[in-house]
Amino acid sequence: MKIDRRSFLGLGLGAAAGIALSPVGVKLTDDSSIWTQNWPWTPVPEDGEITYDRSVCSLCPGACGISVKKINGRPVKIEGLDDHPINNGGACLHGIAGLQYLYDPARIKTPLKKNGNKFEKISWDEAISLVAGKLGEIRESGTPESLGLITGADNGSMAQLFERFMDAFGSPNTYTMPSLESNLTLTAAALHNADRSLGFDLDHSDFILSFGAAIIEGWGSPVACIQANASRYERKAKLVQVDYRLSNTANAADKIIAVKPGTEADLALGLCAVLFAKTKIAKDLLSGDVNKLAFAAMLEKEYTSDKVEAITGVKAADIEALAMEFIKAKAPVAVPGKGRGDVGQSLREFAAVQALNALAGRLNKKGGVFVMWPAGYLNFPENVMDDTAEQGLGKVKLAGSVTELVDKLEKDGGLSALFIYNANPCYALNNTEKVKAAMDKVGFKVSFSSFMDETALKSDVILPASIFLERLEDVVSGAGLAKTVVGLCQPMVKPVFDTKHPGDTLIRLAQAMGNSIADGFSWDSYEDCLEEVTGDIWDTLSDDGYVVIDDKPPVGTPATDFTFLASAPKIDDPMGEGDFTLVPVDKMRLAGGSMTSSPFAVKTVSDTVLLGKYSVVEINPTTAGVLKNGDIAVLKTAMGKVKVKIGLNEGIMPGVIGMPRGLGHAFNNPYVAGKGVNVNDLIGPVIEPGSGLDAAFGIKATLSKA
Amino acid sequence: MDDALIPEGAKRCAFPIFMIGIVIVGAVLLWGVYAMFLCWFKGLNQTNMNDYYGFALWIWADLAVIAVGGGAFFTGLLKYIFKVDDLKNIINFAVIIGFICYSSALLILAIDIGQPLRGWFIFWHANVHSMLTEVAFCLSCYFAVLTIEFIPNVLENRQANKVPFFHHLAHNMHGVMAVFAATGAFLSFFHQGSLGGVAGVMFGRPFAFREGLLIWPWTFFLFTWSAAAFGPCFTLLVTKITEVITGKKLVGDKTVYLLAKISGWMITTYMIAKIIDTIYWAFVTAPSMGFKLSHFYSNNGFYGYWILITEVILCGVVPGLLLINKSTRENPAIRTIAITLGVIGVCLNRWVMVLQIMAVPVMSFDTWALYIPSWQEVATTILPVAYGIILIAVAYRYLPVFPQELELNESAEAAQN
Amino acid sequence: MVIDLDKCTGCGACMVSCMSENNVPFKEDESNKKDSISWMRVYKLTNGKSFPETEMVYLPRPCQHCGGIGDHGHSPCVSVCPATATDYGYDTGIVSQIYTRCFGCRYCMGACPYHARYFNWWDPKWPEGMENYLSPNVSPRMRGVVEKCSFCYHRYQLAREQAIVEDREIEEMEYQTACTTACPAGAIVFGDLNNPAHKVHQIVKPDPHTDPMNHKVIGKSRNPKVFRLLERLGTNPKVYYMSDREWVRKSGDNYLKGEWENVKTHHGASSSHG
Amino acid sequence: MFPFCFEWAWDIGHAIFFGGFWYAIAILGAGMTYCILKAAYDTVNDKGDSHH
Repeated sequence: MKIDRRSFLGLGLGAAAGIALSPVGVKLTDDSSIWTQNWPWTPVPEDGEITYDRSVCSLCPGACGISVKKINGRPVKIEGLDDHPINNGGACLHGIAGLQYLYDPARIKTPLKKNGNKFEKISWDEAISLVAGKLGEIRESGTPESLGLITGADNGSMAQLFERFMDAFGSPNTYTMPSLESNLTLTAAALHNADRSLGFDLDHSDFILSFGAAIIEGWGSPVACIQANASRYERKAKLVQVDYRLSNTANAADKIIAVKPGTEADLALGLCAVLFAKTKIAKDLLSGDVNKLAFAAMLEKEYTSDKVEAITGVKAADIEALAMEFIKAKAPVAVPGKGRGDVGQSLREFAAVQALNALAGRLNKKGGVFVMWPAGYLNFPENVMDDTAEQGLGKVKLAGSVTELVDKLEKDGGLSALFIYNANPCYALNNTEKVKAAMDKVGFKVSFSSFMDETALKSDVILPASIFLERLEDVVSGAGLAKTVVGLCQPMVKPVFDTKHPGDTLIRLAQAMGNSIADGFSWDSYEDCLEEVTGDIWDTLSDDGYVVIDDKPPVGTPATDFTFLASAPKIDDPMGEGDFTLVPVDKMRLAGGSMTSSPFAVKTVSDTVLLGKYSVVEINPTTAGVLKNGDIAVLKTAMGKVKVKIGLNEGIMPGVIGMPRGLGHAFNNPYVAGKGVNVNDLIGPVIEPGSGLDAAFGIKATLSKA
Repeated sequence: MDDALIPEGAKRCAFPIFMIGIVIVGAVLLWGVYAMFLCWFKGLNQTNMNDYYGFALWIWADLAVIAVGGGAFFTGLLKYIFKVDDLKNIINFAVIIGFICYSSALLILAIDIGQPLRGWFIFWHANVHSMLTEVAFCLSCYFAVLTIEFIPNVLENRQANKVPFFHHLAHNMHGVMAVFAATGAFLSFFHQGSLGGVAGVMFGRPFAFREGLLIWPWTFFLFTWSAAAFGPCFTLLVTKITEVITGKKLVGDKTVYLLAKISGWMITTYMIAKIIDTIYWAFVTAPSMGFKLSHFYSNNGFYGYWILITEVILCGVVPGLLLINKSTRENPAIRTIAITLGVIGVCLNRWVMVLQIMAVPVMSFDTWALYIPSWQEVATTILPVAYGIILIAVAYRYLPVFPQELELNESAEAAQN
Repeated sequence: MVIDLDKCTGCGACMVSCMSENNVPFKEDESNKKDSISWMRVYKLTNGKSFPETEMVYLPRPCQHCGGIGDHGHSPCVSVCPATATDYGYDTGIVSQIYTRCFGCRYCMGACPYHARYFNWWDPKWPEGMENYLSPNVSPRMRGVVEKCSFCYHRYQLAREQAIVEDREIEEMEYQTACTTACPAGAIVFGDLNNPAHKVHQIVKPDPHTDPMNHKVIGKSRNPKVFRLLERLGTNPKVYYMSDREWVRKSGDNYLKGEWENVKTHHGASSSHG
Repeated sequence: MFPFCFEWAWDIGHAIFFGGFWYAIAILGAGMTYCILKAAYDTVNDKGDSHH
């Protein structure tokens, strides 16, 4: 049959109509939409039984109790632990984001060995024997003191275990990174007693005079401090903030005392002078022995209100008024430590503020400052030391502080090997270039880091540590808390990667070294060690998750020795040239010091702090000159020059540039690193004689349109 | 070469020349298509839209083409319902333009939504309280109407018409066209209005919000009105452009004058309503929410009073009056200026009712948000234009779009011979 | 929900708690806040004075869960969603969002004056292994849909199931949002505004009557320190804010010259018949 | 869209909205059906171009 056009068309139309009417189209449309609702690349979290486990966060010195929500044993959420003596259910953003650290792109997945400028994977056995070998050589050469240790904190069993290793090895060269805790210990040692620390009873004070302390932005135990501040409203407690910019704390304060950067100590001494002149209690305290009289004389001579006004810019009248308000308050307390109170602090300032507390009779008083005994819950068995160790320990320490150590190393070396535990000096110390140069002078660097951070990148061998969520550890409070609580950090998951508990690593290392050192480390595991050394509190610790060692004011009033203050050298103007003073600004949402922020934390950072790849600097419009909001400008200091974005901010003192701290990381984590600049690169350390602290509160800088 | 397809007696340029034109425009079209696929496969991160600008260039283009496409329904309404017979000379073209505008609008919507494959949820899971739902329904239905109105014209192609079935189909459809036109008018009234409603009902956005009648904010009526008023302007404008390009007179002056006059009156009346609405909004509605008029036109780098004045006076009142007045209306140059201003005016109005709404800060501590479209957005927005040009070119070449073409050009040809 | 702006320290704990509770994704660069998904966004307001008179306040902004004009449940967003992908729960007053229903027209975002709604411009991506911390209680979203704060609705569901099993009402503390529990300053108080036994109700004292000065507004607080954002628009949010500072309360809404003085004196005017 | 979609409610809103919608669809459908059938009829008992 011949198909003519007509029937052909008919067929065509028929077919078309047929398909149109068939359910094919409908089915396809429906399926496609269902597909978009179940895209294979959109994860579908596995459901299961919900459980909550208790632990302690050791990201910062806060020592908060945390509750970890798990689904079928898989951690999915961290929250504050209710009724915990430190944070009572509260939590900070870094702790809550803790789970992100488990899977952080920068985590070190296996032991590594530097080969040329590349890292190569090695097994744990290789790693341990490699390190043991090197250390062995050092001991044979009879210079055990040339092994150094830089660690984050010096409390808790891990710190002591490292100490113990250094002792057994025979080196006095242990250094801790600057922290609020170490600064407070130093202050206590200078004014009262060695081996004490200071705790500030903010919860019960009715007049908190803060010398730039970022009480609600990460100072001390952050959550506890924020809660103390929040309770002020019910307690009708006053907060007066001495500051040069409107920090969140200054904003929360009832009153701001605008002071020139770096003159906080002088203001404190000025207040002391007023108290001495006007109050009996202060007069009585400053009578008697020589050092007190010397101090009193200094106050009368150099710290009259007018002189202090000239230095600090605070009106003489205001100074006197403030002093009287302070002394008249029921439970006043003065709090030292600009920002987080870790880097760029001077002992003079801490001591001056503590002197104010002493003159006001606030030592060991409720709502005042406690001169606290060490936690002392750890009882290690007698260490075993051979002659080499004895000799080594006999040698003098290379330097008084980690900053001095960097100086020393950079100039003429002195260490043949270095352990770095829970510290990131190549980022957290001022003038990081110098720190890196110093590191290069050390032959053999062993890092116990969990993340491939700036310092880990510099090391020769990495023995990766499991993070707090993967390990067991005692976490003892400190950081200016007026109570001593020991918490137990418990493993919430099996190590995600081939990492070990640094305690176990250290024990294995010691045993690999053999003879006397091995004898001092005869535990099978860190767990055994911890159980043994915590002794009688172990059971409570493991049952309740924490033990409150002390939360009452210590009895008696400790003596105060003003010798240091009477002769304390003044760190004058910041170093360098320029019409601005650059000061670092600590932000709650950006982790400081050796700790790195999580992706979530960085995400919360405002665009007035970080914009694209630029740090935004705070500057008062009146001194901005031609610079407009959002301009890109070149910021230059004696240490270097960087490009920044301008953030006009009414809330900062004219002539001061505030730059956020915690940015400008340089390692492989696209969510956290490569953003903004590290303010520590721009500030040169200024070592304070007598304390060895890096007292650089800032640096002179110039700002010009890019 | 393609003579067999060209309408009897009509003069058309040589096929190669025609193809060159098509290829050039086709290149632009492909560029747009490329951008379109980028958006579909990589997602809307290809655009510069953000959480402040959920509605941006595309939605403006959408509203604009629908507004200017309004010429189709209004001309249809006049021709088939009010029996204004002279309009038969332009109705086909009006329908084609409408068809282009509405198909473009639908395409743009398909690109604009984040989950195109779920787009049909708007019908399936319809929320009858949403103006957008009403838009979607009426829009698609009316597009069906336009297709129906377009089919006969297509079937009148010399070859197609040889097929008896098609011949009869075309014939019969002409017969009942009034019914379709009526339905079309009904649907258009609603979706044009709903597009206005989209903005008017946003009571969280004082710049957009308007009081109204029952569930319909004043913008509902203003949009329908303006579409009816400015749509014909666009029809006339495109006709003019086509005439210039083809170098032929295609629509008789009588028809043009008539449509221009109607448009003129519509525009003028619309502008009166618009001005009343603006004044009421500026001095009653907005202040009741705590906003001064100046809030909407200051403290930012772009939106000033100029935009309001341009829209209302320069591109509203002025063309309206020019088209009402006989002498200006019948002066080709002035008329062209007037219809051009009119088209600009309505597009500007849609721009304001989409983008300025997004730009104005509402929370006292919020800031103005300005945005610049990405090339992908621009390309996908130009895409319909290219597509339109091609469709018009093809339609003009192969279909008897302009009934008067032959008679109007006989004289010219006679002169040549 | 009521947020005490004087207690808020802007620490960001609420933001992160929300993100990790609700599987909110993150990108390499989140510094452009106009495309950075943050259900709980904390705004920073200042009084514009110069140091040391400058004052600022942090204003946490979750979804306001508007009841719409007259509190009839026609929230700005719900009433415009063409696909019923966002809905108003008349039992809870919570505005829900159905991700698998939303097809991404973004009309709701345009309608929301609080910018509480966020669009997934990108497909969410987690660094290798990080999917392991995602919670099954909230399904991760796909590219091309709108998401927003749900007042942790899944927590409500869990609490409700428990309550039903034990045949009782939900306790106040049983259902708390992730931001509330996280806030170290205790600045956020969450509960049932209509339940006189709940702390929110006691703080807010919502006026059950229509505001005589604005027929759109209902549930205005009778506590002179408490206000809502853009209350005059008649969105009737379920998030209230509290501050002792007048300039802070004033910045919660827009006022013409002289209006504020009038408003602040009339605040809670209708308390008489409350 | 259909009474069996769960959003459907037998309320005034749906009545008006979908009433109008289905009404329009009906007209268009009927109109086209008529034209096609009529055309088919005319084609069969060919009274082709009589009126041209």
